[in-house]
Amino acid sequence: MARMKFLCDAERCIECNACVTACKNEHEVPWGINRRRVVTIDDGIPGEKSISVACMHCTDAPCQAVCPVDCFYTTDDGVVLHDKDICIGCGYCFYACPFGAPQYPQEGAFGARGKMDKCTFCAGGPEPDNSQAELDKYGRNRLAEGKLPLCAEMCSTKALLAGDGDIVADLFRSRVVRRGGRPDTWGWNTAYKD
Amino acid sequence: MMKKIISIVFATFILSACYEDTSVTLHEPGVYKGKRDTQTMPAEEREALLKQRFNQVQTDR
Amino acid sequence: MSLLPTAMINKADAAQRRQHSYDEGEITKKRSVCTHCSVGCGVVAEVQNGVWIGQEPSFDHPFNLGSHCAKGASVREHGHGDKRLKYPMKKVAGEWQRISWDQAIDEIGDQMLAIRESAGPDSVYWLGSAKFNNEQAYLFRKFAAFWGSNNVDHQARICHSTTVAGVANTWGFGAMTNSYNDIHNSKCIFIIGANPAEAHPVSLQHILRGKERGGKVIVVDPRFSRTAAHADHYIRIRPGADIPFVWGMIWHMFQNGWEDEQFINQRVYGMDEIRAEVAKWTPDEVERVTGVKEADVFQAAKTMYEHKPGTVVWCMGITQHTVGNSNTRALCILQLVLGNMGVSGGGTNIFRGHDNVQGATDFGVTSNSLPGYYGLSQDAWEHWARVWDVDYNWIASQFDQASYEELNGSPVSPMFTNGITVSRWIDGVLEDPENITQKDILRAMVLWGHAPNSQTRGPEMKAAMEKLDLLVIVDPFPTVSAVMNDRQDNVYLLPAATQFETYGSLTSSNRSVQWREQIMAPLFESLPDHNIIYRFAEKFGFADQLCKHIAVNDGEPLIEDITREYNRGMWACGYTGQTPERLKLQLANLHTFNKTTLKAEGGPCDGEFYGLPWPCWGTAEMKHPGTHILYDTSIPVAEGGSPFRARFGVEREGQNLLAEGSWTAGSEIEDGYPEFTSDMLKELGWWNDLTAEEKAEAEGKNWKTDLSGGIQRVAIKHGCAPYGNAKARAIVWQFPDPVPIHREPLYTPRRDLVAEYPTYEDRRNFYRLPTRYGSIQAQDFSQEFPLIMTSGRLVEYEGGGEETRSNPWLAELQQDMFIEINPADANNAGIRDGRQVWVEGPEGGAVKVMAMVTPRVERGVVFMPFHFGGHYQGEDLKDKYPEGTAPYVRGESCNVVFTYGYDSVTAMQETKVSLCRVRPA
Amino acid sequence: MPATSTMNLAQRKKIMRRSFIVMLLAIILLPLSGYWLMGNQATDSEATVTNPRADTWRQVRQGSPDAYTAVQGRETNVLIQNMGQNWRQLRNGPLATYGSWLIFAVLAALTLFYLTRGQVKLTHPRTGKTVERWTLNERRLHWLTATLFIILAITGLSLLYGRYVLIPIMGHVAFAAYADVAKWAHNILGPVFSVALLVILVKWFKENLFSRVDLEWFKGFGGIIGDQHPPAGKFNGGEKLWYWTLATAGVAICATGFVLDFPNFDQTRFVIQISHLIHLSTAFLLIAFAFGHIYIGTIGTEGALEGMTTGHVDTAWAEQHHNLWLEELQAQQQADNDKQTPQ
Repeated sequence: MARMKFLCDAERCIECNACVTACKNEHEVPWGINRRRVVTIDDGIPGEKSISVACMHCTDAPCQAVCPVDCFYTTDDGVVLHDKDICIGCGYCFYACPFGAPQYPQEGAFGARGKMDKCTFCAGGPEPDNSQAELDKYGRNRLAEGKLPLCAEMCSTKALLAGDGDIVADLFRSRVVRRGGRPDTWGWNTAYKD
Repeated sequence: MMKKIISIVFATFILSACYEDTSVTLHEPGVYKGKRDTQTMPAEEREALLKQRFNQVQTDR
Repeated sequence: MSLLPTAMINKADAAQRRQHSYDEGEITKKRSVCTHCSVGCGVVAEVQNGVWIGQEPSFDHPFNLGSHCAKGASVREHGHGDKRLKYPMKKVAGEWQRISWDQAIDEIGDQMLAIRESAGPDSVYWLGSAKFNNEQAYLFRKFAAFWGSNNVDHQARICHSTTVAGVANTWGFGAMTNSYNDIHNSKCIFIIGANPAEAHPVSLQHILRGKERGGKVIVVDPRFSRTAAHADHYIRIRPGADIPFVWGMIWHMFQNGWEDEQFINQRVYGMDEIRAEVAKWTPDEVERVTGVKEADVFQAAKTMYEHKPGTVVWCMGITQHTVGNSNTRALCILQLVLGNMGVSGGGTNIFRGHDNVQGATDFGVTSNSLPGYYGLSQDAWEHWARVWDVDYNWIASQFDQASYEELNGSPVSPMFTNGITVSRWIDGVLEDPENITQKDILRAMVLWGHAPNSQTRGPEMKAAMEKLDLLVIVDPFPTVSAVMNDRQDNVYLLPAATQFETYGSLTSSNRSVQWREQIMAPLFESLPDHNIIYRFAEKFGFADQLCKHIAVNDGEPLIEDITREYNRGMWACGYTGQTPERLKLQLANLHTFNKTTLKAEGGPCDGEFYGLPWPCWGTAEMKHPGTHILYDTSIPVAEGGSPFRARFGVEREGQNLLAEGSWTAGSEIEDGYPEFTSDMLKELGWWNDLTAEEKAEAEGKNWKTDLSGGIQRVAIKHGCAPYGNAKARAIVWQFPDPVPIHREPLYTPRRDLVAEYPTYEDRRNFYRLPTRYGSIQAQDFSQEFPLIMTSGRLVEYEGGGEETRSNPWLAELQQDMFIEINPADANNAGIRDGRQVWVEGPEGGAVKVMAMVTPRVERGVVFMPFHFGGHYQGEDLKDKYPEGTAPYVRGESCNVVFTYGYDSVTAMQETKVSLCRVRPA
Repeated sequence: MPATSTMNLAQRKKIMRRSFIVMLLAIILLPLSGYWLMGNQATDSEATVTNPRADTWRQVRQGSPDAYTAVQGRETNVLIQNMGQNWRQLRNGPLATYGSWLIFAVLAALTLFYLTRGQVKLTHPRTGKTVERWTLNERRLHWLTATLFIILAITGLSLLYGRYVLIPIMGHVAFAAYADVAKWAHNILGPVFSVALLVILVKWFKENLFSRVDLEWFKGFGGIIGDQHPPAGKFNGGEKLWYWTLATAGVAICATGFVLDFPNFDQTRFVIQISHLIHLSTAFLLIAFAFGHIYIGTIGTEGALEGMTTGHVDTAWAEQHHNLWLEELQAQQQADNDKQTPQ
């Protein structure tokens, strides 16, 4: 069974933020919510590296573990999704997530956050695939159309890869061999157990 | 008497703010009880399709 | 306020969104090209019921393989257009009023005709745009010619005019010689004064591909940019010291015998003069002037020598200087020394800025040329009059009949003199009329697709805008032009459509011509630019002349007819083979092109290069494949080969200017030869290869003016390049500095170098205006303004930024105008990261911006992005925008602080070196 | 023993302050121990890695404060936040487990105590004469706080144990209703509780300063064990202990509650996570104490509840449990009477 994974090749990422806006474009994500972001470490000095990060769809997902109402589920493809009808906006998944993926439309007094929103690996939510309800709540379901997440598909330097973990790893390994170095499967130790 | 009535009305009013949705999901620990994510095509078929897509779009030229 | 959590998207919102809807209407796919930079990335739009509802990656596209940067990935926002200018507007007593198109054209036209009557046609400035497609650019230049003025220009003036001048004068054509894709084959990628990771992100896909195939990346920049982060070798340089650095590299090459002796002997003229100049740039002197250590310079030189072929990439960091033209020539010479020209993986890859700035330049939206670089000579006018099929005398009669300049001792009409440049239009308004070499100052200004905040001297521009009689802004957005001035009346805003709302061809940086399909109908009341041009032509009474051979449907000139018309005239740079049919066929067969060589393998376009990169010689029937790599002599001209152009005569001072012992594969003339004329064909005995019709047309003509294309066809048939086979020129004798020499910037902190490396003398008449150099440099500003100020791009925004700052998906990412300042300078000035500061320049401009304390810049250098606008000297101008059109993000324009300074050949503005001081606000 | 008895008030206060600080530090630092352990492990395993980029990734794991991102918002430049996993493990692990043990242990202890000791009866028959112990406003304040406390405890616990404990206890429907409502009730009533608690702490501050009398009261185990009735003022030693628990743990729970309840002040996730752990720890402490308080105030002591319901207590009860207070009251009355007699 395919196990969907993200991989950001730090040697190639140039912090162009295409992934960020592609996501906004595809899902009409409102201002203030960023399902994906690019982080640059050692900014402005030799050794600078940029990484695009979003929900990594972890194997033992911390969000899933701490959710008091069990609104998360994992699809056959290993994509971690959630049900906005069940979510109570408590914020616990945001505290637990190593990658800072969960987003909230507001951050108000009395813990008013609204329903959590996060990267869906372009796989929508529990509503019927490609239904209007799914589109409105979670954005487009590209996986159901046989397409991969748009952030990776539009990545300017093909740094961000998304797809079956095995073929992603294969492609990445071949790049590493060509460069002559060790692979840096960024975040995989944190996110994936298999 | 009036005070009691007012306070009950007031309390009801305040508590009504805690009310969110009429449809109630029954939770069980560790069990997802939301809507079933019915997928339009079988996982195997999608897997093949997505692999093909990956090879088409994400390879290094 | 409700305490209840609401679902992220409620139903009412969803209804307003122009998003995918699964149950209504068929979804069609349209192919377009991103409008943000020159890479030319393919865009696939999903359209449903006329609404742009989805954007898919264009995987088949040879340039981007579906990739985009932040800007490209967000172009669908154009389909929302929330902040667009929605209908024509007019400012009356300080208030914006909605008016109709008819009223707008009538009122503007009447005023212009009145100005024309009193002050002459040169008092109206037609400022065009690199955002036009080729057809619109061509029509715009033709329109300006019919109006009777050379006061027409566009952004190329302020981005790569020095490149065009410098490079074209070195070897023939002023354009990128290879392609982005060809960088895959580079073994060394030398990037100087460019930050493609942010300005051309998709190009990094090609650069990193080259790097992963073993290429070394060297980045030379004052700033540790995102590009520098991916370099094997990063060299920090003092802004404005590029020539010494390049000479320093070449010094090591000559010292170690690393030059390509054979290449220089066969194909380069004037290298001895270069040797003499380079000899002065010893490692010590280079370090003194540039601040770069000998080891770094040596390493860069050695890497380039050891890793051939290598390519040189440059952008605004090289061009936007008073010595911009010399900078570009120095880099050309670097490649000539190494023999890196005309080979795959080599060349000068000059990344241009706008999606169609190459095309708009080619089509002569410039004050010094007609379409196709024909210049402004009488021959050029006569050539185009023939192509247009209009009476040359009628065109001449449209111009001011008086003379204000002399050429070779005799007076010349303004028809033949360079117009005022866009970089200097403000001086055309503010300068004393006595000093301007035209009838009067500028009285009406048309800013057609131009961001004023991309130009220096903000306060003076504001004054100029206020002094004008009439200000017309034609743009999809109101732009900063609408708000930066305090005019109360007589400002018109005309809503233009974007390129996604029309169709036509465009030319990407690598000279590839691509065809765009129309994605959607123009939004609101906006009109495509060519419709607006036609409306003005109607008003001025020459619409029939303008579109004599162009069909007009409902006021819209037919794009394909315009393409066919320029195909008939653009012989000089080979725009004659790119017919709409060929371009559309390529568009339908993107997948057949090789992603590195750009050559179609099989399919209906077999053998053609993608986009038929100009020169695509002869008529379309000749099926020339286009020229992927310029000056590549290893393949026949008929397959895209070419030698250096014979443009400057055959000999000078007894030295042969033609190539010696070098020719393109299959050439029947196995040596250098001059450009082809009818006489030359006769001499060679090839005249009878022409058909009877061709003979009739070609008689007395040359390869540039023969409208039949016969001369080109026959030359190519015999394996020869129509433009001759010459040497590249290392010295350009008609330029102020024939050999590129270092000159300190006007505003330099290195007063110790001014005496040795002074700038030019002031000039009385340069593009119709007096121009100052030495008088500015004579003053010492460095005590009061100790920091070197430079500027550049951000990945999220483009140009003046109006459309990108109005795009919420992009605007959210860069919400504050900022200044990068080194921690040491910040600490000295008491500046904290994220706080507001005042940046003040020596000419009195000041901006209030956020400090970004970062090691990206070194001590003594500050950097600002130039995309912001909508604030002016600390004041938010939000209320001055027409209602609902203020961009999401507004900020100070760095060009309010940037100062005087213009290139000595093209009047390119100097934005890469000035001085400033920074203090906490 | 004499040393203790001669200890003055200032010294006691000092000791109390110190122990309070130690307690608070322990509460803050103990949860971090796991983090420290894990941090060490991480460093150990990375030491063997020869990846040239290892430094970069180590920096990522340790948090890179200078990292840049164009995405605006709190902590958007953090690539991996390490504390989340620790927070999850501490919350779902030790805190949830030991917390429940504590609650059950206290309940069991009280039951056992009731069964062996039984109710503390009045040693003297009721006199029928009553004195006012709590004014109407004091009672209102008490019951308001008590009600809020109970609601907050139940809603809070439901958020923690919803998945494990409360479903069997309360049934599916009731819990499901909580899941939707509990968070809001908890978040809105929390601040109200904080205000009520603050009023209580200010109002009864003076009466709750410890004195030498309390030492004896504690020595006599407050009369709960054995038949002696140690002396006590209006507040006996036990009540004062409850007061000071509220003044420390209670304040801590409110303070951390505010941190959690108002995430809109740019507090970092680390602060929120720590606050949450303190909130949980102190909640268990307070709940355990509250069980004791409720037991003593209701079935544990004959006649105690009427003070909080009617406001008046029998003088026999007062004599037995708060003799010094009664004496004071009587002296006061006497003084009032004396003032009136001359006229």
